[in-house]
Amino acid sequence: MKVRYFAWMKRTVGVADEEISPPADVRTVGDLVTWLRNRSAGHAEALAEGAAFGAAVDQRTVTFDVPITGAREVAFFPPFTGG
Amino acid sequence: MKVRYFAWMKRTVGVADEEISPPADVRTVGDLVTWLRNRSAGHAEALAEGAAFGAAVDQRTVTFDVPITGAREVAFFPPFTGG
Amino acid sequence: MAVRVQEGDFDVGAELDRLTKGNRRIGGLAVFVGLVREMHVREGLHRDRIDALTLEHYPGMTEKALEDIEAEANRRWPLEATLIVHRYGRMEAGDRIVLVAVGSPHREAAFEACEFLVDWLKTKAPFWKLEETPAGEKWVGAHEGDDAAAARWEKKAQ
Amino acid sequence: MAVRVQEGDFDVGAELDRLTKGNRRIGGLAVFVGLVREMHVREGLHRDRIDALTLEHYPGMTEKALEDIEAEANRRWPLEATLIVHRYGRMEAGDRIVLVAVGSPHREAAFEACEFLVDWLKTKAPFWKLEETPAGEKWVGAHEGDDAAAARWEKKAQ
Repeated sequence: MKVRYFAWMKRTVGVADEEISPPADVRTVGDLVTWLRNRSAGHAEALAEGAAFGAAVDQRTVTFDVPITGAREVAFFPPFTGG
Repeated sequence: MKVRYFAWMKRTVGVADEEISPPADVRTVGDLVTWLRNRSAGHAEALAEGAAFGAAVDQRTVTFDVPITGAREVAFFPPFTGG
Repeated sequence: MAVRVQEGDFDVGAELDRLTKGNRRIGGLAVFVGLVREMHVREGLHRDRIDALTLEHYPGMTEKALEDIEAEANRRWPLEATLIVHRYGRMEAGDRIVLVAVGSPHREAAFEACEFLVDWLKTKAPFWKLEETPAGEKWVGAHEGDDAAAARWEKKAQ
Repeated sequence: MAVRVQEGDFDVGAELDRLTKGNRRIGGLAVFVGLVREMHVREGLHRDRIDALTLEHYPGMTEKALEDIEAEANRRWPLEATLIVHRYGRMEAGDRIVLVAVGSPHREAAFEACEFLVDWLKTKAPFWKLEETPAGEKWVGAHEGDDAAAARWEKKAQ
């Protein structure tokens, strides 16, 4: 599974994307956030509890209770500021 | 004083504009309407009581109680349908 | 601020470029282009298609009325640029009739002022539409919806 | 219906001509052009002028998000033509960022749908603004007003 980071989260994590293989008990986006925090200090900071960020599974915005089973790509990003 | 007619009122009156010299007791736009009705059957029809038309004095929209004293140009027209 | 009444067509891209050029304070540009729409009207047993219309106006008064409307928009909203171009004469379905453009630092003001200008010019500028139907010419009656749309802004003025 | 995400500038006049060409049912075309606005921000003792920004986006998801938003507008209003062109990459003050255009038989629908599209794309399309200030780069925080503007339309959906 590919994880992608955008805007300041990308700078904080230190990579734009990475291939990961989380264990089977990482079922939802929220589970994945918790699991990713242990990968590095940058991950822990970018994905900190209380930080305002959103997620997409296979390029559709989702809430954190959505399962990631079978997903090819999960993305994390700060609130959108386009337009 | 010049009087101008627009849209279907112009066709009904039969002229686009005309020079007039109303008597001194024709003081307001409303007085002028009443006075103009006697000029021809076309005038009477175009300016009939109850017909929906507006007026301008010197190219500004006015209500019928506005005086015409000193006016160079009075215009009558149906409701606007531009845009 | 600019107002133009002309018989010929206008170039939307060129007009907007000219309007915003060199002004770096405009964040949002709201634009309206009014077009001649092909219409079908039922007149007794006939169903007529309207393919063209002629816009009559009151030269002199038209410019004054549009300038008044534009000035009013600039009083109500913090605008950086406003433009009204209105055509008169004969136009066919698909042709452009009117261009209204409003630039402001903020998009909300641009949208509101643009809608205000369109609503007001329909009820306060001396234009009259004469439609060509297969059965002959027909003057367009005032549209009640236009009066209602314009009236919205009267209330806000109080 | 069309959505485009591109690095280069767009030609507003040409885009609008292409959008409405041959469609004689469009009476009103409502357009929004978003521009990079020169801004002044106070950061501690400094007053910085922002002259340029870089728009990052999420290729693939951006197009999907814009198509979803466009489809929603077409469900809510009777529209004849819709177009969203959004740029990414580096832009300077005065540059165009986004074009939203909506054609409808009636101007009210065109205006409403255009405003809806602009509000929604600001909060639902994956773009992030990085501003260049003399003191360095700075990610733009989400604007509360944008959430409020987008929320208007959520209520209307019920």
